[in-house]
Amino acid sequence: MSLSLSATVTARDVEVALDVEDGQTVAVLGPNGSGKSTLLSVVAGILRPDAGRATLDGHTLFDVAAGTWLPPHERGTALLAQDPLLFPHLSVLDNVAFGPRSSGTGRAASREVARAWLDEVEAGDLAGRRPAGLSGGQAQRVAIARALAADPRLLLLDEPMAALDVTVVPAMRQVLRRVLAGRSAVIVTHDVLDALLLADHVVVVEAGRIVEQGPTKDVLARPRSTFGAGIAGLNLARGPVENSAVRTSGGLLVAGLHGDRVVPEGTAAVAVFSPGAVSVHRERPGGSPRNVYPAVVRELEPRGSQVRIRTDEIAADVTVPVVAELDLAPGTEVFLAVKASEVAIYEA
Amino acid sequence: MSLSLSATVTARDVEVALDVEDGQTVAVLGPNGSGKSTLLSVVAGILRPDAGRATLDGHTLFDVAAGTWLPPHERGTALLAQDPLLFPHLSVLDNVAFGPRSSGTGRAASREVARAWLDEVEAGDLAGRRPAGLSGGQAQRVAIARALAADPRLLLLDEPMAALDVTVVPAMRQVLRRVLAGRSAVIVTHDVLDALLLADHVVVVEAGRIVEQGPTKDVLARPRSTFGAGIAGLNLARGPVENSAVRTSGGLLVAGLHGDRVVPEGTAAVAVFSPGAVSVHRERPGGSPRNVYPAVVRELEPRGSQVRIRTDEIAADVTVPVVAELDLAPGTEVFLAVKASEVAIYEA
Amino acid sequence: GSSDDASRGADAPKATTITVFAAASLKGAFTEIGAEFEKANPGVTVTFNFAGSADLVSQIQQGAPADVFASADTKNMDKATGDDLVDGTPADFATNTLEIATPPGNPAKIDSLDDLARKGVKVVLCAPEVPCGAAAVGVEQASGVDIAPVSEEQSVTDVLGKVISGEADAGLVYVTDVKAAGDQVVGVTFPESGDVVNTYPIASLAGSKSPEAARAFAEFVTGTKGQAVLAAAGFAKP
Amino acid sequence: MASASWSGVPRWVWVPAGAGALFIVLPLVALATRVEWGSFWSLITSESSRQALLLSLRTSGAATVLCVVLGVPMALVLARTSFRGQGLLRSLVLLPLVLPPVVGGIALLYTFGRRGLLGETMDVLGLQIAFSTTAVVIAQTFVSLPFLVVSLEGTLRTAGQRYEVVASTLGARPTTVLRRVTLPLVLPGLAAGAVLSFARALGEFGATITFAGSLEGVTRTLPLEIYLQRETNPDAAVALSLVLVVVAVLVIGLVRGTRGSQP
Amino acid sequence: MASASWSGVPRWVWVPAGAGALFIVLPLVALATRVEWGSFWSLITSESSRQALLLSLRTSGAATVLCVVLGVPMALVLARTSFRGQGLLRSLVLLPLVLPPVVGGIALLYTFGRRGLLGETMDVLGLQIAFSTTAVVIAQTFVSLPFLVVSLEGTLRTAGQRYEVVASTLGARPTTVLRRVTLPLVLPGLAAGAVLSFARALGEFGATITFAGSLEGVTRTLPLEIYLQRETNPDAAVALSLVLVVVAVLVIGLVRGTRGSQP
Ligand SMILES: Nc1ncnc2c1ncn2[C@@H]1O[C@H](COP(=O)(O)OP(=O)(O)OP(=O)(O)O)[C@@H](O)[C@H]1O
Ligand SMILES: Nc1ncnc2c1ncn2[C@@H]1O[C@H](COP(=O)(O)OP(=O)(O)OP(=O)(O)O)[C@@H](O)[C@H]1O
Ligand code: MOO
Ligand SMILES: [Mg+2]
Ligand SMILES: [Mg+2]
Repeated sequence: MSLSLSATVTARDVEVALDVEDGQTVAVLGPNGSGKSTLLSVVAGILRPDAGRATLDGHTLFDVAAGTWLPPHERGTALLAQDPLLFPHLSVLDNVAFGPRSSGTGRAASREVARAWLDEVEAGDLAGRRPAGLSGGQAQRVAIARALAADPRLLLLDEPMAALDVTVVPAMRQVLRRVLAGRSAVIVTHDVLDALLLADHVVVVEAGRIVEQGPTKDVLARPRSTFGAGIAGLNLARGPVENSAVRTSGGLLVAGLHGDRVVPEGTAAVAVFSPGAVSVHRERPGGSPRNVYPAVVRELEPRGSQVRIRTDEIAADVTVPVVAELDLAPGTEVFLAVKASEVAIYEA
Repeated sequence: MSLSLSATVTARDVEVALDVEDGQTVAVLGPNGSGKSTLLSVVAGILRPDAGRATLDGHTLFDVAAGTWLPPHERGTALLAQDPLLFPHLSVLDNVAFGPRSSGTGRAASREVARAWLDEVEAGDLAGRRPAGLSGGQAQRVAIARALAADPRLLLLDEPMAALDVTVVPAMRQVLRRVLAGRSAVIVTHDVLDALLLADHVVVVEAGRIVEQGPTKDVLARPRSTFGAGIAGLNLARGPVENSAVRTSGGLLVAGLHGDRVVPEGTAAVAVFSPGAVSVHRERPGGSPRNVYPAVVRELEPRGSQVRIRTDEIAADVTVPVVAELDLAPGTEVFLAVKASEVAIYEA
Repeated sequence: GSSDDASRGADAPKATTITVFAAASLKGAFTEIGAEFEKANPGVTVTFNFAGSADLVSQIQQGAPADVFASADTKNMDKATGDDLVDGTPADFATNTLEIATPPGNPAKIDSLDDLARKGVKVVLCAPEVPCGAAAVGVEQASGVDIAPVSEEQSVTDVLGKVISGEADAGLVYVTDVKAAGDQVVGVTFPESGDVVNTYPIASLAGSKSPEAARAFAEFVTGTKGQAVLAAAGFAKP
Repeated sequence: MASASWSGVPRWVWVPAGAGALFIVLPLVALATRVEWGSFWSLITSESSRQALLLSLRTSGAATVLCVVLGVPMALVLARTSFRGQGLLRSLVLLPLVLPPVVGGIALLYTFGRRGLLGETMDVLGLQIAFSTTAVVIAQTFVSLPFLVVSLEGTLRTAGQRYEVVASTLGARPTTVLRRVTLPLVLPGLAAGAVLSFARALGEFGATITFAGSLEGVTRTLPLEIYLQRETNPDAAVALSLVLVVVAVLVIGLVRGTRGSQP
Repeated sequence: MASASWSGVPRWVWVPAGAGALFIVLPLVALATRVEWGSFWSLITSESSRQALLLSLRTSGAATVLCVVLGVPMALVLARTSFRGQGLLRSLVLLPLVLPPVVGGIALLYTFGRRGLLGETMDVLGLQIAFSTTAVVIAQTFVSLPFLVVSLEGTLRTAGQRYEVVASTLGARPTTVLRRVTLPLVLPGLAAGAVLSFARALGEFGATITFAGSLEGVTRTLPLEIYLQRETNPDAAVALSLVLVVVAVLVIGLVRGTRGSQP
């Protein structure tokens, strides 16, 4: 079931075109307010775009020029958002049976279907419970089952794990990985790991426009835009090649390994390396690293067990004890070192 | 102005004792629901404990046994929470002047004080604005100024930066670093970096009880409890010393560097190392690392640019492209390697 | 109610229900007359709508299903005849005069109409716009006593309510109201009351679905049985 | 952050609050003291009292049903759509709440009466509404409808549309959404509104006497009976008033109970 | 996730909603059609009409002030504290909302009347309330107070105590918190409640006539004047009714306007 969409929502400055092939899961990444939810709302039929058209599996969902507009319940697109929004007055089983019943299936048959989907998301034992008694993770599982039980031609997931406790996210990701396999779906996420584990394709939206798209591994491993690199959490230096290294506009010379194809001197290239590969020192380090840069700490940003040290051009991730030991604070002067073997250089 | 507190809140299963010395900032760390906010509420006088007493600077705040109970407005403890809660009907200046005015200072003098504090938090230019027009970061700055303008003997901060956009947190942390210097304060935080940069002492609360406390650097650099290590984001292996290495109950032998004092054979010790120092391989690595362990990936957990790979005993942090390249997913069999030079061993 | 009529009509051709719109002051007497009339005319049921006469006229004008109209004054009956709502000519069936009502024990020691003009006596009257108020104005004019009421109530019921509760020291109501209120009030008669006599006319109505029964009721009221009940309630003959 | 141990209400506030409570409660106590308890039972079970009470319960019940039938769609339209003039319409719909009932009764007479706006049309159709039990129901519905609309509109707005959106993307057509999601979700609010409407209908007097008249067993509801009894049998009036008070307290308590069970 | 383009209201809902709206609006239209526009101005400016209107405005204003003075503390106590019997008290406070006003008037008579519960005490103090303008204000306050208490209690609960807690930790004593934080925060709700109370007081009829009587310039408010004029001058009654309707619409529009400006 393939989706083809082009839509403009003027009031929100969103203008996107997107194709989802049959059985493909597309991850939509992008910063807050970039238009990800807007995109899903347009496809689901709860927001009317100002221009554009969409077809799902050959059926027209809407065509603004032609004045066609299918209401949400006739689209075959189930939408699952951050909040599971289980109907509080129905049991878990009846929540899941809601889709089949709405499409005219009888009570008993609908419950049959519901039970099967609950088992599929490993929530079969919750069937008789009331939504109020479920944990966040349980509720979201049931919501997934409910969306799937409606037998949608296209599944739309808007940050389905954003509201969950970190401890239940991995298990939920497993469930999604299983149910999304071979299914047409669009998943909006802030989380690069979701893209990595769940999606075949990645679309990056920024300020209402699609700025990068392609197969997941390509976009994340070899980002070509600064933004793509940001999503993958990588440092990216851009500039012409000079002595096999990349000379940035800031004047730094970044040495690294060229891939299969050596980038010729003078050609525009990008040097990509992980902040984790950057070590931080109070005095200029001796020894092997060829890339050593003096810098001033601008910001410290906690990232789980790590602290990201931001300087004007390069970010470094160090552990908390290191911050304490080096007594790092904004304004501290430091030296950053990266082994050339940790830097990948390829044509921009 | 020193605080001495002991309090029991039976209904929430919280039982804590805490001392804050004059001019000292104490960070309270702990998981959700461990009782951190409860502790602050008791000190501020908005929650009545079932037992205990507290004195601030020699004045009794409450003494359950003696039946003493000062209402919040007579305690001299200003409370600042996650939500800035600026009074929406007052201008920024009048918000900040609220404390002085409430204590009987005249209108003009109060505004004078307010203006000074707004300047102190670098928000002097916001004086005439309405709270509704402020960004989250601006509002929280004003809230800090308002709390300080009330001239509290003790400042209570309950996750003051939890609701802020990550981009404004560093600047806010700078402001707090400045205003908390030399001031008696208790700051609740989920964020180890706050503890590191703002607090002299750290108190770790778990399930309503204080499980570890001490000078910040000690607790974070050399955690003695598994929980302390967790907060600092470190791997911790515990067991007797065997051939200079630590033998865990799981059977692993973890080699590492001993500190100033070599821990004798057979003595209980802990081996501490960062997940960032653990490398992940699909095949057994050759070469230097002495510590190589076969393991099965249990969970992947995104941490900013990193992904934390959890196995049964050891966690490793790797970058996103590495996850993609190694095609890691729960269930994948891997080898984990840690250089002995990255492991610190000391007595438990 | 109409389905009842239908079913009753099916098995007993004579069964009818008539609705009598009667001035509120007639409530006691007419309830009793209604019962007597039903006894005398098996198969006929009488129901009543008691309210102020002016309300009743406007309700009849708006198509209320009334068979008989008994007004507390001729003015309101004239409105009904003027609109051709009446079947035939109205017949006067009773008169009523005013009496002073005081709370039990007569705390303000009211003996005569003059006492009502005394300073400090709280008197309530009906407003001149309603029949009992018009009568009160007539009495004042005839006697030359100038009463300054503390309230000009909207109906006799409201006047009586203030007197019964002891709120007012005295009120001017109809003789029949004093009687109906029993020991809740003490009546004080005064000679000047004879100067203003309120006449009660009754008529069957043009819109009646049971004109014969309606006429029969009107005649019953003017007949001996009806007059006896009215007299017992304090009404005088026209 | 609210906690049981901090109410924050200055102590002096209890004084005017107590005065206010007394101001409302004392009259009810005064009413109760006037009841002739010896004859209470016989007074409230006399034929006319019984008829009036039964009529009141029947008509109030019917009015409540009518309020639900008309009011639920009105609340939906007010809460869920927007159109020009919606604000004015909302003001108009609230009007019976503050209009003197007698004026409401006059207006109804001018609409449904024989000479009213719709009177002739209805006459032709053989419908005679004024002065029938139907008229009582209409008068009661007129004054009670705003209670239901206002309280339900609030509940609908508070509940929001999120569940409805989800239901529609699961394939439910609007009517199914209304029946299986919207209405069950706002049921407590709807029940509260219906009960308030019922209570208001039970107490309705002015519009009824003006529009429907006062025919025993047909249009003479309990408040009209009380008004009528006041003259000849004040004891009965007081006793019946007390019955009304008790019914109203029970009914309001029911609303509060329903609301209280919702967080 | 609500969006302008999805209302989710089934189309057929507009039919009963429209019927409901017509049901309320038509009587008002009918009323307007009966107005003798030629003499409208002279009718509503006659001496007795003017006196009645002025008296109504004055007494309703006073009643509103009284409602605020008593109702704000009551709402605070109901919203911010909890004690045994609070539920019952809340039901009782709501009672005048659904009580037939005539019964309310009787109850007031039994309380403040000369022979009432408090009557003798007040007689001794030289207070004579019956038949005075004060009695009108009391009757109006009695029926209007619940409107203010209910709407303000809701606003207070919605607003929550978070700002109050903050203010108290900044050193503000409870009275300061009330004056500088609580009241300013709930001002729109308070205004709405006050305006509703005013409107209800303006329309009050039954309790006034029963408790205060009806004397031009002293106790005969506009609704009483309308009722009286009906007997002799129906045109004037209709014209005055329309004036009341217009005032009520304006007043309700005002509430909605105030509420609308709050998100
Ligand atoms: N209901 C709405 N009405 C008007 N504008 C809106 C509405 N919802 C979102 N917007 C605006 O539309 C733009 C796109 O918002 P959208 O919610 O699609 O972003 P998003 O990518 O989903 O963000 P997030 O990651 O925060 O969920 C933003 O500028 C936002 O402010
Ligand atoms: N208002 C309340 N009433 C009853 N129990 C409460 C209340 N607030 C918190 N608790 C309970 O008290 C315990 C401690 O909660 P507290 O809010 O102090 O934790 P916390 O450490 O501040 O958590 P968090 O990091 O989520 O803010 C928890 O079990 C919680 O469920
Ligand atoms: O017709 Mo009446 O009974 O004087 O109002
Ligand atoms: Mg979004
Ligand atoms: Mg907390």
